[in-house]
Amino acid sequence: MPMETVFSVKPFLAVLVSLIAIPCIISSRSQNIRESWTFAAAFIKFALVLSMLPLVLNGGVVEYTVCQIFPNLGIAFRVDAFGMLFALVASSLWIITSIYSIGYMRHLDEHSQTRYFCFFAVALSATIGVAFSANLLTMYLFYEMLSLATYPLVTHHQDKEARSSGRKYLLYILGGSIGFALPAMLITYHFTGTLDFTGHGVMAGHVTSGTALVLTLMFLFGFAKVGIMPMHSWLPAAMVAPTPVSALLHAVAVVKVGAFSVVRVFTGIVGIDLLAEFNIGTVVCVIASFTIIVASLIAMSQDGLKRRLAFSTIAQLSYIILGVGLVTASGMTGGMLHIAMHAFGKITLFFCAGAIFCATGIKNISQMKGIGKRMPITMTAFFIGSLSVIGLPPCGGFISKWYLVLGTLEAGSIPLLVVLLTSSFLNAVYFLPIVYNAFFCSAEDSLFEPERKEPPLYCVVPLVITSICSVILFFFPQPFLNLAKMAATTFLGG
Amino acid sequence: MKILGKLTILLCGVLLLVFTMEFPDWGDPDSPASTHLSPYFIQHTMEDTAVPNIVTSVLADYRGYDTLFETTVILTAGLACFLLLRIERKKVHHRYYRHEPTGVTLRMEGDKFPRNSAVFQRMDANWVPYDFVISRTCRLIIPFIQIFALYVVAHGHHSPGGGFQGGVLMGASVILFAISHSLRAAIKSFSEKTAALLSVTGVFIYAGTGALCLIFGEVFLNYSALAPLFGSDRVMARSHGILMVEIGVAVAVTAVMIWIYYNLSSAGKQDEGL
Amino acid sequence: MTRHLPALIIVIPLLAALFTAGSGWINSKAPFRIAVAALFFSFVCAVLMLIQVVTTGIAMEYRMAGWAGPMGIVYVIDHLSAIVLVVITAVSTLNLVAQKKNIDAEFNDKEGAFNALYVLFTAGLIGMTATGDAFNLYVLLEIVSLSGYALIGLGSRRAPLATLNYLFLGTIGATFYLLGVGYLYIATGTLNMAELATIIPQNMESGVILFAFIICLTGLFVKMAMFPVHGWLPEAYSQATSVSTGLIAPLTTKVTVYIMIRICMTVFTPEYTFGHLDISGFIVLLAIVTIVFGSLSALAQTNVKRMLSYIIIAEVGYMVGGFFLGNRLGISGAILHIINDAAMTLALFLAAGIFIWKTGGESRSDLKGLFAKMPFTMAGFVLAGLSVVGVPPTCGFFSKWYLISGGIQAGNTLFVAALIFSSLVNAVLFFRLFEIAYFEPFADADSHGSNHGSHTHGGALAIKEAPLDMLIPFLIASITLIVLGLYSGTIVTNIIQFAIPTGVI
Amino acid sequence: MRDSDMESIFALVLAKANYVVYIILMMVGLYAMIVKNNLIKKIVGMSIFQTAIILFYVSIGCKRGATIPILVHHASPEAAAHGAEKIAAHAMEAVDVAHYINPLPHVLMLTAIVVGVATLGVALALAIKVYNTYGTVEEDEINQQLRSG
Repeated sequence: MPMETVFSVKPFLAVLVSLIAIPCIISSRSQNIRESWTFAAAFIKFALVLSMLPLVLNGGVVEYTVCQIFPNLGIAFRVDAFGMLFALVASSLWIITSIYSIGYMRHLDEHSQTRYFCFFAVALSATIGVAFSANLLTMYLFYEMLSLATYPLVTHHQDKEARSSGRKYLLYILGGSIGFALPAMLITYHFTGTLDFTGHGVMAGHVTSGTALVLTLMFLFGFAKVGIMPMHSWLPAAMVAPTPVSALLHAVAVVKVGAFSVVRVFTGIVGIDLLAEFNIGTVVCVIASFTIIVASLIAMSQDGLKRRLAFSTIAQLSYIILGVGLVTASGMTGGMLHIAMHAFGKITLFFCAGAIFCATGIKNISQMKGIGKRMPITMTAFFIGSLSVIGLPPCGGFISKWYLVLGTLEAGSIPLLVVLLTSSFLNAVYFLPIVYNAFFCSAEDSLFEPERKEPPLYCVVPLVITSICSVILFFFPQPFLNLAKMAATTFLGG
Repeated sequence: MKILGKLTILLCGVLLLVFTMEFPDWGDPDSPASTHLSPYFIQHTMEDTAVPNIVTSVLADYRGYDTLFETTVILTAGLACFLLLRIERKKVHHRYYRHEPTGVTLRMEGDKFPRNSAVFQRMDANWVPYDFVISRTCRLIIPFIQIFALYVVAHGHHSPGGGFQGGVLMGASVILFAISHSLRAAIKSFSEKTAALLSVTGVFIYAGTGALCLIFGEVFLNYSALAPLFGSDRVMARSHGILMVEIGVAVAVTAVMIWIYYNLSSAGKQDEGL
Repeated sequence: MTRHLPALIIVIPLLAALFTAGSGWINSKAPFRIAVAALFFSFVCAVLMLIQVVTTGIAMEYRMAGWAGPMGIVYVIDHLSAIVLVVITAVSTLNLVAQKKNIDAEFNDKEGAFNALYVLFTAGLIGMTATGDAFNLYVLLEIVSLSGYALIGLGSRRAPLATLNYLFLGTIGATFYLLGVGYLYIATGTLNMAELATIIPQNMESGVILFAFIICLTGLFVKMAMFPVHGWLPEAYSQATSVSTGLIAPLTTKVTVYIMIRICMTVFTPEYTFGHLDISGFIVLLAIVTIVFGSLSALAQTNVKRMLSYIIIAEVGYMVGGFFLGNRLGISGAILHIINDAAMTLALFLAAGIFIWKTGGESRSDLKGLFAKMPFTMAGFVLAGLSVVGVPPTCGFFSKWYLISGGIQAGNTLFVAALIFSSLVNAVLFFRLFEIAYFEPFADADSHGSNHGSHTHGGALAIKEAPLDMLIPFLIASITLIVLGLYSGTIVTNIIQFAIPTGVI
Repeated sequence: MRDSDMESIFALVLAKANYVVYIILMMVGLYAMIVKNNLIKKIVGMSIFQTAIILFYVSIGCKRGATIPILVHHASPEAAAHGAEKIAAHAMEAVDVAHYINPLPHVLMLTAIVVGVATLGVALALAIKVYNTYGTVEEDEINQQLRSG
């Protein structure tokens, strides 16, 4: 299909729409008006992203340059298959999370909700900005904007614990990005003269194998949001945030931005053939698999439900990195597809965690015996979500795992296959007991009133929608699958 | 810390000494400084500005812009001392008087105070005995100092002198009066307000002539533009321009010297000086 | 009319200063208005000159008193001086307008003298930037220093002593510069910068010119508070009133760096500074020490203004180090950083002024709960903080980008490491402040009980924003940080690019 | 050989006497400013330091056998009456440059003296303020008071 590029301001509008909504959110008098503004912004953003989908699906690219700052480098947007995949996931889930956060915030009567919704909107526009960025500079700009916009969200409760976890959050993310990502970006710009995400990478021929490896690792650890092992401990600490924040940001937006930027850099800057030639890919795979195994093991030992989900997110993210590191077509497709599949699965789990906390105030898994009887809908959604994350057939997660396994076979590396399978098994080990306790164990201590007490409607509806989505994605994965396949072919120099 | 200071000074001194070896000898006529720019001034000053004293012509005309900002430096110093030291004088409710014949000193409270008479004489807190000889001789000398100061200003064209030197002499005469008599007497005759306003007008005269040249269409500070004003040819206009500027400088320097003395000697209270 | 712009930009403020000083004795309303009008006029002149220089591409030359070249004093407005002039006039006008309330509070009866000194300070800076004569630069340097001493001297109880130390070091610096000009005069016989630039390359070997370079540079390093001789800056800036620091902090060190660039590039041509002399390696090392020292000692401060002063010292290290890398990227980074750093420092000190005006205290702990109390001011302060840290889209990031890529191109990894280290330390510094302002409740007498953390229900603390006439200029200053950032590309391509002589690779 | 060395060094020093003197003066001034801890002594050191530079500049300007830079014109009484054209005519005779020392350093030093006076004034003003607040001008006593808070 011809690679025709369309120049339109849509990507820039998609980024700006939630920023424009902020003054209205601040100035709205009543809560309902404020919520309606958030919804309007969410719908417009989703519509804008959808409007570009058909063009991208048949191979087109939408470009828009805001301003030229350095020679042949400026703030510019370029919507291609991979960017569209991630933007679609982020904007669609924002609508659902807005519903959820209204229910959650009002139910718990959280303070300064206006500030919450404003920074939520800024975070989303930064996420879409990263998805649509055409070069590493724009992506770095929106990456930093995202880390700063999420800081007030993570530390929403403004108490001692929030303060220390906020400090850790910034230490890893801001420290990583200024300490590693910024110099790496500048060194690349020095060697190659351009930072645009071309299909096959800019580093080829400009850089020796040693510097390429060092730069790749600096990027991998620089974008600390991807949570690779040494730079991961901000994620469990960030669980102190209210659950909608953990749901959208730490299951979908923030961590996926990290994964997205690392994949973007690997494919767009370092280039797949360079990854293969200097076998940097294998080094990346080793690091990723180490993270997968260790994170899954730690997740098993965690009693707090949200902390366990956090460690499982760290493990799942490394799947994406593993997928790219395999440098094979289906491995790449699997990795990129996993962004979408894991998003829907994990957000359901976080919604359920939030719902349980809303309804009963329980945070730890040990207290969740027999909760299934009292909150059947939430726990069934939890079951479906965990199936998707584990990667079992009726849910979407299975497809991305399937491609990942195919990728390892294509790459012919058996140890990575073993890693994938053991980690899936480990996922099952730390998810299924929760489901088992919830449904089949009886609630022995009578402190729970036996009568059915579902969380507020606003919380239940979103988690039902997302669990249904993850099942639908199993049967009709088309939009995301095609996007992932197209992206993989372009990146592999197709 | 002190040894470090001494060390740096020693090092600095030795370094400077080593480098003097490459300097031209003292006073040799063909050193770059004497062969490059100065010959032009020496040869052309008569035909350009009709002022025999080359220093005054270079000072006020060739590098007149420098001197404008030099006078502004003086004004800045005056303003700085005023800003730093001047304290609003609180209403003082007591005065000291000295009964002449008996030598008894009195401290009088309240608001009404006797007029200064032959018997009772007003005095400062740290009273300096009134010395007839000094005050009379100073009263005699001051007018001559002032006349000589005016001469120095006026004759800047033909003999060493000019605005700064004349201004300082004039200022010194008033300061002499303040020291010999008392600061209050000096302030009564030459108040702080006049000193402040005069220093501003002095610099204004200088900058004004410069701006006038602008208005007459020439470049800033190009006095030959004032030829129609003085009714003379362009070269003589420059000479008159220099004189106007020198007067401005003299006024400014006089006023600022006095202003700074008032503030420094009385630490801003302007009541009892040295 | 535009022919006389270079003269008007400095004569009008000078005349205005005279009227201000005079009218101070008559009524106390006039001085402030005359001062603001004069500064705004010179800002307009500066912008017009910048436009003219950029469009025509040739430098504007203005012969004072009608004498050409070496005989008289010549004012040269080229790309570099035009943009710096715009920065100077913009910063001084904005600061004066923003600090109206502070001026009334602190200088109520001496407003005439204060405003006059304020305008003279700016006029001195304008003259220093535009002058083409080495000795004239010394005279203007003295005007700037003297009015600076007066503005700083009137601060807190310890201000006179701090200013006296500043005066001693400032005089040593200025006199060293004068000595350097004297050495140049001995070796070449002229004082005009353009002519010096033709004579110096002919006799590069002479020791006199080498020593003139060293002495001039030491003098300027003392004036811009480089590492070994920086002692005066934190003391002087933290004791002065917020009006004076709002004016002096963003401008003096930056204009002194500009003069260093002017002297190293136009007087001692780049072939001499970078080619003949191998001194730039040592100076970059000195800059690295300044950066590391500035950042680390800023960490140890509890007083906000002292912390900002140490950050200024670190920023001076950025500029000097960037310039002496010797390559085109480093020099354009240094020049861009002059502009950005002036804007950043102005925003920071305006914010500090507002905090002191509202909370009365200068230490970090006085920032408690300000996010709830003054959201807009804190938003501006966060923007300025991020710009110092170097986060896009603020301008600090882009000048750091040039400096770091210049360092990489010159292969000076130590300089790059110092810049990264300093950015991280700045991040810690500013987020420590944001934490205090965000987490701790507003410790105010009338707030009902100390609701420490957990669920402070509802916006109990009514928003008490800064007075509007302080807030608007401050917000303008912080928004310019982003605008400067986004337009740094255009600034570099059509202004800074021409400011660097073609000889530099 | 030893005394010829001495002669050459002595001759060298004599030829460059003015630079040696100004350096000594400058070092004295610098020493006083840095090492002395009485503020007034530091101020006096500062003015010595500035006067040294003035001496240096003025010594650059002088030429052997030249007089002060004021053009000596044998203004006969009737010549003064003619005014302008006489001046123009007079300029025609060539002015011998070697007769006059070069005026530029003198002009510059007039400015430097004025700057020195201004700085001195401001320094004294500050010293008075320091004395009024701390009651002493000895720097170590002031530091003691500051430390004791």
